Order: sequence, then structure tokens, then C-alpha cells
Amino acid sequence: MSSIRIKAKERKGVVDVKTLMKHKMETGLRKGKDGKKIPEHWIQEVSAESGGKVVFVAALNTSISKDPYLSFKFVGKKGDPIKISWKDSKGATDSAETIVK
Amino acid sequence: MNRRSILKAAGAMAIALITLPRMAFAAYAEKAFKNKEVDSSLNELFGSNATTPSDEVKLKAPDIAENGAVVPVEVSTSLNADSIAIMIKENPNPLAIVADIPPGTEGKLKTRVRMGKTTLVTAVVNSGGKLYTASKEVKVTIGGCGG
Amino acid sequence: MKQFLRSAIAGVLGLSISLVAVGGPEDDRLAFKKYYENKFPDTPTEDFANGVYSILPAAREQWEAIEEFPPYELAVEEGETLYNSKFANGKSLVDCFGPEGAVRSEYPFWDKDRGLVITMERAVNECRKANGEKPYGWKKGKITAVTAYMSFNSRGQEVKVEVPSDDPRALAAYEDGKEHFYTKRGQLNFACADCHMLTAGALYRADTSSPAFGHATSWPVFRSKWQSMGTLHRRFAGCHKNIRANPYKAQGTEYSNLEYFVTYMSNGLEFNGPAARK
Amino acid sequence: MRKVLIIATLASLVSMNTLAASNVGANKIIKEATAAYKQVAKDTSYQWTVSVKAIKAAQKAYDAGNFTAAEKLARQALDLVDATRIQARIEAKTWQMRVPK
Repeated sequence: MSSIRIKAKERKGVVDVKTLMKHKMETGLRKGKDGKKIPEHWIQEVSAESGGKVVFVAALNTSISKDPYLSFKFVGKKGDPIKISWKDSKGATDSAETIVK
Repeated sequence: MNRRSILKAAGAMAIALITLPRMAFAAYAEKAFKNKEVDSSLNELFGSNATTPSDEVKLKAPDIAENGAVVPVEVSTSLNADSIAIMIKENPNPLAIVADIPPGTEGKLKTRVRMGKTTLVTAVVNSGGKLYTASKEVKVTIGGCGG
Repeated sequence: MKQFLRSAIAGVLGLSISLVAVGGPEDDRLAFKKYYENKFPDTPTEDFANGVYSILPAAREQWEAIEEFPPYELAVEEGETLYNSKFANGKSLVDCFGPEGAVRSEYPFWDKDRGLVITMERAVNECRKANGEKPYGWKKGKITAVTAYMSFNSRGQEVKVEVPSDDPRALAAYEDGKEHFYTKRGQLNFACADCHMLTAGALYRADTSSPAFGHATSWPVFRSKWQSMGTLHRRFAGCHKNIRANPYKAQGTEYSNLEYFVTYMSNGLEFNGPAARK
Repeated sequence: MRKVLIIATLASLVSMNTLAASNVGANKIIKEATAAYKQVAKDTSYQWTVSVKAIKAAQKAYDAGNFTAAEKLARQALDLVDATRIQARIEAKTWQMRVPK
């Protein structure tokens, strides 16, 4: 199962995208049970593309809440594909794709 | 990563997508994100920290955060935005997020952020190299049953 | 305490015999509901299912922003997978609860054969055990994923807990839960009723206490404080720790009876779990 | 000089005695508090978290050889157990007053 959930709905030519990405978003400030700080580990970049065009790119800090939520709007239509990808501070990546409703 | 490079990178990515199956990412602006001050972080990000408060930037954030770990924040602007950033002044590193707004994408960004204590939250909109802002103080209370 | 309980039950039973059903669960429920309706006249009755957000507009706005894409959706998805995955014997939870597990309104119920309150969590784990699988932990993790999925598919079902009149032990369990709800405990000397009834809506340091009417409809819950999902019994335990009382075991008699009582009090409202809470 | 020595020796004996007495005394009170704590849980079906914390702290002080502190903490635990019992006694009589009619 992808770590990314996407909801994309078109209304009057504008697509409203909501995405939730499952990720711990460790700040590096939290202490574990052993009293040692848990190393930081977070999603650094999120990008979205639709039909070969980048529609949204964001760079995130550790201060974005656990399981980051992002929402944005772009000009598009029902049936367009939308693909969202992330890359984290350890270089891991994931992506998911859906069709605009 | 200043505004131009993030845009360039985005453009490059769009081209790369035609040939590459996986999306490439731009270089992460480590210096801006690890910065401890709002002004110097803005400098790293946009090459300037001269900001102008503007009614055309709308920032929606609660007066009192229900929980500092999950504070919904929404920025929208009627300006022609190149990018939108959110700064949380009292956090160890104020810059929370910067989003690129390519043509065809609305000047709007919604997310959820963490804040350790009561702080000023500032939405920064970069439009044509000028920085416009809207700010709001969000109270973070600790204690009771839910904090 | 036990002796007292017995005498209380005897008293209630005695009353119901002599005065014809005065003080029974149904009268309790109507008085309970009326109490909250009078205390919060601006809140539509069905809205009490939304917890503190039914009485706190500023918090409600943030909650609605979270509900736009609630964190529990990830749990619902995980739960769907777990719900449909086969046990070692080839069966699955589907064999116990049907294709979607939309059975929320059947729980909690009084099991006459075994003489105890059966919660949905218990039913899930008993299904697993009956099929040779290890039970899940009671408070968080997979149990919340599965029950989130089942609750999600059951949204809109009416809360309709029954206290069967032909089994006095059912009424005893209900009365035990009721006594628990109204009894002060812990060093801070709070009863559930103190925060969540008599002073519901008041500030406790930085937090507004939620009304107990509707408390039981929305579980499991993704709590911002936990940054994870939890069951109702996890929350009970947290509340007890807050008032410096030792918590009871999740799914033990005490919490099961308390769930029986508080869910009964929410009869007539709709199940709306899973939910996001502070 | 000899007198002084004798007095000093006596004084040190006395103080050793009191030390020994504290040791035994603290141990006794910790045991008492532990028993009372267990008993009140049986009688009332519940317990305060702070009582067990005080007993644990008393034991810790005792193990560290700090008998005065150990005794003080154990006495605190006893007080908390007493208060638990009183609370239960009051509540058994009054909880129904909170039930809305």
C-alpha cells in the first residue's frame, strides 16, 4: 500500500487536491524510551504533476506535522491524472497516482 | 534553493518526466531550513528579507491551537504568487514549508504544522521577487487533559 | 464496595418493584440527555456525538480542518486489509462479522450465556482466538485499525444498547458502570461526572471538558495528543491517570461495564466513528 | 580528657542507635504502607497512583541508605492510602447525589 493518499476533485475548472502522506516526521528533538534523542527523519520534498506538467512542489521542514497533509489547487479537469511523490531526508521516495474526479 | 532555482528545477523535472519514469527532486535548501531566525532564513530562501504586510495575503490559523503538534494553517493570496512560505517565529527553525506555485496553480497552500509554544506565524508570498506577508499570533497552551 | 454495590442494586431492584420501573436505565437516560440539552441549548441533540466540538466553535474550526483529510483514514485503510486477510485456517474476520463488518450498533451487548458485557473489540479478538490467531493488543495498533474500518462502515447506525430486563446481572453490570461514572476517584477527587457532566464545558487548565452525552459514539479515535489511534478503554485509562487514580485493565469488568453505561446513555445518537479528537 | 572521650563515645553510640532504629523503623513503615496500599485496593476496588509512587520513592530512599527520607515518604504513602479509604467511604454514600433526576 502506498504511503500517499490523494483526493482530487474538479469544480469549475479548478482541481482541489488534498493529500495525506504517512510518515513519522521525526523532529530530532524527541527522546526515545532509552532517553536518547531519536534522529531526525522527515519528508523534505513533495511534488505533484498532472499530464507531464509539474503543478506543485513543496519543500518541508521537520515542523510539518506527523503524516503531512497538503492541499493546493490547480487548473485542470475531471479525468486528468495526478501523481504525487515525496522524498525524505534518508533519500527514500514514494509516489501514488489517481484520476481527478 | 531560491525562488528561481526551485522553479527551474520544477521545469527541469517536467522535461525529465517525459523520459524518466520516476520524478526527480530539486536540491533541498538545507541552509534556509536549518536557520534559526526568520530574517536570515528568508535571505537564504529568497535572497532578501524585505517584507511588506499585505491585505492580499490571507493567513488562516487558530487563535488558540487545540494541540501544538497539529495546527491547521492555510495561506491564500490574490497576488500572482511564485512561491508561498510559512514561518513560525518561535520554532527552533522558523521555516516550516515553502511551496512553488507554477503558472496554472492557485496561490493557495494548506497544511498542518507543529509549534512548540505561543508564536507569531507569518505567511510569506513571493510575487515577482517581492515578499508580501500576513501574520498572526497563535497561542499554544500546554496542560490540562489534552495538551 | 462490593457489598455496597449489592445493596445499591438491591435498592434499585427494590425501587423498580415497588414504584414500577422508576430509576431504571431508560429513566436514567432521559434525565441524562435532558441535562445536556438544558446545559447546552445551542447544541442540536445529534451534534453531541461530536464531543467537545459540539460546544466549542473555535476548536470546531480546527477539527473541521483536520476532518478534511483525517489521519484516521490511514487506519481505516489498514483495517480494511487486516479485515479481509485470511487467518492461517483460511477464514477471516469476514466469517465472523460479514463482508463489511458494519456491526457497530450491535455492541456493546449483554451476553446472557456468559454473564458479561461484550464490546466490539472483545468480539474481534474472540473471533481471532476462535480461529487460532493471537488476539490484538486492546488499546492501540491493529485493534484500532480493524475497529476503525468496521466503525467507518457502520457510520449512521443508531446507538441502541439494551439492558435485558430478564437478566438481573445485566442491570447489575449497568449499575456498576453507572456507579463508576458518578464516583469520585484519585488524588484529584474527580468523578467522570464532575468533568464531563456537572462542569462539562468548563476549563481545566488549558482544556475544555467535553460532554459525556455522545462520548461513546466515535471510537476508535485518532487523538492529537497520542499522535495515534486508540480505543475507548485507552482513553478511560488516560482519564484515570489524569486524576491520579490507577487505571483498570482494558476490557476488564470495570471498563466494560463503564462502556456499557456510557454507551447506553448515548442511545438514540448515531455511531460516527472513527473520529479525530484533540 | 577521658571524660570527653567517654561522652563522645556515648554520643556516637547513641547516634548509631538512632541510625539503627531509623533503619528498622523506615523498613517497618514501608512494609505497613505497602500492606495498607494493597488492602485499600481490595476494599475499595481502586487506588491512587500517587500512593504507589510514594511507596516506590520510599523504597528507593531506603535502598540508598537515606532512612529519614524513606520514613517520611512511607508516612506520606500511608496518609494517601488513608485518604483513598475516606474518599471511598464518602463516595459510597454520596455518588447517587450526582445522578440527574
